[in-house]
Amino acid sequence: MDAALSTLLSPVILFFALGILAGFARSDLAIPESIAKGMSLYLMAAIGLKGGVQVAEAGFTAEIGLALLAGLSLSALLPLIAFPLLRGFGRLDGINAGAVAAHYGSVSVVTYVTGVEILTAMDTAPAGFMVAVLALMETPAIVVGIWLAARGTDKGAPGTSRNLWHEVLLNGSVVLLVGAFFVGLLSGPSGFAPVAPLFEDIFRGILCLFLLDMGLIASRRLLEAKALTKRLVTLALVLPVINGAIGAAIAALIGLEGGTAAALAILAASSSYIAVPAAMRMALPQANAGLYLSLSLGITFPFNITLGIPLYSWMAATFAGLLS
Amino acid sequence: MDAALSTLLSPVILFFALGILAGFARSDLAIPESIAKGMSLYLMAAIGLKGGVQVAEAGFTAEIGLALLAGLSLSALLPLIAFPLLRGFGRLDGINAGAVAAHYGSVSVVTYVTGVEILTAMDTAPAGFMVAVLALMETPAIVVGIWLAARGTDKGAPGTSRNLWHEVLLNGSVVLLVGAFFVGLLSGPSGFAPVAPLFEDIFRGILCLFLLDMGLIASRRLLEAKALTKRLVTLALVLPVINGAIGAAIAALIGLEGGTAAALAILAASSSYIAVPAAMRMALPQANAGLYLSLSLGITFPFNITLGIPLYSWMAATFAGLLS
Amino acid sequence: MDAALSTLLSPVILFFALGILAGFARSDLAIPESIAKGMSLYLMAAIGLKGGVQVAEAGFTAEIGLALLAGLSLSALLPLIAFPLLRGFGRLDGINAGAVAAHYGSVSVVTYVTGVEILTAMDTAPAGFMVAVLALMETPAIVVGIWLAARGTDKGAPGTSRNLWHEVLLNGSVVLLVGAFFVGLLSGPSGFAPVAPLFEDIFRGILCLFLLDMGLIASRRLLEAKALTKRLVTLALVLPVINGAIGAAIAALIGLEGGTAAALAILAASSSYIAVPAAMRMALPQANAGLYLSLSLGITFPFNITLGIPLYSWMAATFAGLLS
Amino acid sequence: MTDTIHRRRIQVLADKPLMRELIAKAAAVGIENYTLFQAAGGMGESGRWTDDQVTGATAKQMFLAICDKDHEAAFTDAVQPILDSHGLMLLISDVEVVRGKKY
Amino acid sequence: MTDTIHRRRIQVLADKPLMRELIAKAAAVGIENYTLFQAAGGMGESGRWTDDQVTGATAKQMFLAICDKDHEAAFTDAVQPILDSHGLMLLISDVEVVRGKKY
Amino acid sequence: MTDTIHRRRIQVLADKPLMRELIAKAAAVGIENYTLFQAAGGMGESGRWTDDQVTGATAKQMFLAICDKDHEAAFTDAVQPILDSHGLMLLISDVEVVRGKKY
Ligand SMILES: Nc1ncnc2c1ncn2[C@@H]1O[C@H](COP(=O)(O)O)[C@@H](O)[C@H]1O
Ligand SMILES: Nc1ncnc2c1ncn2[C@@H]1O[C@H](COP(=O)(O)O)[C@@H](O)[C@H]1O
Ligand SMILES: Nc1ncnc2c1ncn2[C@@H]1O[C@H](COP(=O)(O)O)[C@@H](O)[C@H]1O
Ligand code: NA
Ligand code: NA
Ligand code: NA
Repeated sequence: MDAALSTLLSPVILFFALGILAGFARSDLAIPESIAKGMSLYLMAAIGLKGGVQVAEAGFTAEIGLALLAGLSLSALLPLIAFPLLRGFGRLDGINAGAVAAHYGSVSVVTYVTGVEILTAMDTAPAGFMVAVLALMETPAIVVGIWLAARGTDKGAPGTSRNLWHEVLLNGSVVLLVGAFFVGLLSGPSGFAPVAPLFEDIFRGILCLFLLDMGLIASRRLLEAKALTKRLVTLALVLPVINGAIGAAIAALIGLEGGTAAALAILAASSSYIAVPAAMRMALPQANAGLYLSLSLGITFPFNITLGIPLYSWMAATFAGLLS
Repeated sequence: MDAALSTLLSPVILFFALGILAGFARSDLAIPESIAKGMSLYLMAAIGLKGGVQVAEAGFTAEIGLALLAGLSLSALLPLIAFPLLRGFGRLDGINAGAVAAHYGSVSVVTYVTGVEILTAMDTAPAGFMVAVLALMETPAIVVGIWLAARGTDKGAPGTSRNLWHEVLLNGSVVLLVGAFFVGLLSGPSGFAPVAPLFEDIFRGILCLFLLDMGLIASRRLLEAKALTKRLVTLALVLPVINGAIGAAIAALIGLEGGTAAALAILAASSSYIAVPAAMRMALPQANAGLYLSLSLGITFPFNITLGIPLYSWMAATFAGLLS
Repeated sequence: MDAALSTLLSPVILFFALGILAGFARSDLAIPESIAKGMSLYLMAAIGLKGGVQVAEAGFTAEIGLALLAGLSLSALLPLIAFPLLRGFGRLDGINAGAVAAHYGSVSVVTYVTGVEILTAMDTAPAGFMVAVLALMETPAIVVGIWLAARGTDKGAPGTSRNLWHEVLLNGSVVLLVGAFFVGLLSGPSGFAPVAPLFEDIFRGILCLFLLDMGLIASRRLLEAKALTKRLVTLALVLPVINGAIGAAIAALIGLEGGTAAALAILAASSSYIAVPAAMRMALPQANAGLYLSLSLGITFPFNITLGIPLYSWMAATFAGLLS
Repeated sequence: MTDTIHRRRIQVLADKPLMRELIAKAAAVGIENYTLFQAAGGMGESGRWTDDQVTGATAKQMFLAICDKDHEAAFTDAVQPILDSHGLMLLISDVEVVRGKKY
Repeated sequence: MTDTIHRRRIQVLADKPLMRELIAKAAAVGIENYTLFQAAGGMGESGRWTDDQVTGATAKQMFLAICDKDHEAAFTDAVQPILDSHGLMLLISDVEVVRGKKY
Repeated sequence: MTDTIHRRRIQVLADKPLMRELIAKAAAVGIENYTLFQAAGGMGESGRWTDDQVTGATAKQMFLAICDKDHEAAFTDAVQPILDSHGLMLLISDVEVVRGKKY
């Protein structure tokens, strides 16, 4: 597989590997937090915008509705699979299992973006509307995760104040993704052209630098992780594969094609590192933040970026083949 | 008016609207302060540089001298109109009226930049020397505003220490604008070419992200404004129109053409959000910072960005027509 | 010399001059620290990456080995020349002389980058492998400087803990330079193409803004310098010339050509402002940080950027001529 | 000489996402005014942390409020039950201010 | 055991543009040395605020100076008249240091 | 009413590159937990400084640790010899906490 090798040797992946290595070697290399946050916002604005422009070009289809519905269902249902595994096999208490489950139901913007890069390099770019699916998948898992955690405690739903719902629904990353999507939808290709040098041309370069930082963050998380057991590490590798397979199967069932199907599988397999951790800290303060960040960012994220994306793409292609 | 609609649907304006909406919805979307400051500096360096390059190409003319003189006079005189309105109709005391008047005499870099974008899209790009006019208009209004505030208090001129004058004249934004203008003037088009990818190509994209942040800031200012009365809100909408009309009239009188005349009207109508607030905090600490920021940033700025710029451009064209 | 004038009037140098002027005029112009740090990291990633790509294209040669050896030796030996001059003529104590000597043995990334810009503009771009030489020259001088300082004190090697060596060898700037170099080497020209808009196209523009900041920092350092004597200022101007001459001589001896020889001279002449100050603060806390930063950043750096680079390039060309 | 009045300095170190709840708890016992400071990193029983703006989950801030003894007691009672579950650090000390009416 | 000496800890929260004036006022009564800390946000009688680098008008910093009782009294007298007009918060407390000559 | 326990608040202002050594010195006398705050600028006998991320040499941080009197005494003894050579500022004061076992 020549394409796979050239993917692994692309600067995007190599910069991620550099970050991982530097972190494990305990180098003091660090990107200022505000710069990292700025890059994270830039990536969301750019993919939202480009997704909207693509939908403006391609028009609305029934496929979009199906994909949105599939995304919504996946985000709400995947935590229901993760939760019993985390409680039973993973031996977590209800609150921690709920918090972790929410991460695996929700999605990772950068995993998606890296997936799109790789799929595009293989000439199977996913449809633009998948950005809307991404945005839609961010929050349902949060709601389900909190509900799962609450079931286990006597005190009833913890922290389910109005503030919290507001926070979850109007989370900055969701607002930016959806907002930029509508900006792209309204301004269309001719409106996008003058801003393309920022949002299109330098996009891959920024992704390199952001993945460098994510590599540093992921490896440092692992070095400082205290609560990780072998069972939990296993789950952090198995859960994304299960979720990716389910995503690929549903994509095949609703008839998504090529890169678009792969994108749904990647979204299902990805686990959140932006919207969910902050929401869990707020809603379930008793949960161990070091635990869910280590699992989601320290283990699942690197796995997905390197091995996961090709695997889920292959699954999506295979399942589609089985059905046709 | 097709051009007007396409302007309102350009990403620049749509991102601003997104910021306004997200702010009013109390989303936690926020761009790190240091990134916002960095974008603000970038925009000033870029327009200074491009203005200088354009003057290097077009050469010096009598028109430049006239425009500079007009800008200087507008900045010094507009506060004298705003002050009695703020005291009488607006019922502010002398110190607050002086502080607010200074904002309306001075100028807003981003209003100007957005105006240039819109004028350029309509094929009436203003002359490059207007950047020098912009830089010149930043400070006279500060001096006049402080003088107006001092007249009203027994204690004599408050805070008119040497430090303050130094601070006002060597204000970072003025130094950067003027400095970048001279860099452009000295290096000319051939010197500019290698740096054009940063200062020209991605300029519009950065403006989008900066306006997203300005929308967030403006709406949050309004939500937290305490001291706003109906009378003051009215003035924050009427003063820019008066100032814009005066700017358009003077532009017609001294014979500025097309986009250049519109740019002078836009500068006159715009109100400061960088140089003046910090200077007022220092020179008139007793003045209510929440008040002048809410009026200038919360009301006048959004009005100018959306409705004001087309209005002042129309005024400039009409007045020019009357005189010819 | 038309080329020299056009160099001095290039935006890169003019923005540096603007920073110097604004700093001396005590303007409050300031670039947020995190943005400056971000630009510094960007510059290192970009030159590392491009250097690696160039070596991937040109292949390994014996010249590379010789250049690496020359760089290593220069970094280790130049402090041995600087130290006695700083102690004798400069009248510094052993600890301060060792700390300053380390700066002059090590290298400045931005001096190198500015040199490459100027050499490239004169059609004598240095070979890509010089980035590896740059990276290699960062640390040996640190080790030698600490050893020199330790010889002078009774207490034996101060702070030579394992932590320190780790810190010095895995210093963020070295890791980023070397890492990005390998990313470029592995991904090659075809991998570089998609990220070129970020790492190549806007590079010169970012360099302008970074040099604006360096100008501000350098002039403010000088204004606040307390410990500078005439003798030390003299050394800060003479040491880079001595080091540059030695670098140029060695380049000629090992047969480096044109821009590549000039680059070795520039590296030898340049003095560190990133890796070394932080390492010295850690290893020799008793040394006066204000002193070495004022000399390296306040005097030598501006001298090198403006007059030094042309001088060292001329030396390299002359010495090469003598030998052929 | 200017007279100073004795007051209490309350400081609470908390994760940024929990700050809103803390501010609400303070307001509920009558402490409306406060100031926040960013912390840069630290180490506790739950491990080492550094500022982290990307996930936003482990960044910490220090809440500072100046108030009288009664408000302090009410506040301490109100946050005491969540100190452990929320991973807070509560510090109380004496402080003098000038304008007693304000604090 | 190392001996410690009693000194006074002066803290003033002020808008960044006013810091220069405050530093000058401190120097005028002999307090030359100080340290500044960035505040991240807060709430007072004049409303809620957050750090704001673009306008630069409402960002606040905390000024910290360690000094003896006499300097403290002189400083308090010097800033007392502008506390209200400038929106400052002045806090004074006890602190122990090691090298008394330095502070 | 919630009972509070008296503890000591140790604060040390130090250059960022020296923080690792300071943290190690604290851990060596049994003070494992701490919090760091970024300082923004200041003035001392060695001159004026502002935060500086590019060279990283002159940025300062404030180290904060809450501990009992014995640990405080051990820490003071441990850092006292390097206060001058490393340009540190050491501040000690009283503080009350709620969960005495933790601090
Ligand atoms: N004794 C202490 N002194 C200073 N800071 C502390 C101390 N104990 C805990 N902290 C801070 O409080 C945070 C939470 O503490 P913990 O709940 O013990 O993990 C830590 O990460 C530290 O930043
Ligand atoms: N009681 C308090 N405790 C802590 N900070 C306060 C208090 N009162 C005022 N502040 C701070 O001082 C600033 C100015 O206060 P004010 O002049 O009342 O608006 C506020 O925005 C807060 O950041
Ligand atoms: N009396 C003081 N009050 C507050 N901060 C101080 C004081 N003395 C020194 N500092 C801080 O400690 C740093 C180092 O002090 P020095 O070693 O005297 O240069 C200074 O730059 C200040 O930030
Ligand atoms: Na998922
Ligand atoms: Na105006
Ligand atoms: Na050197």
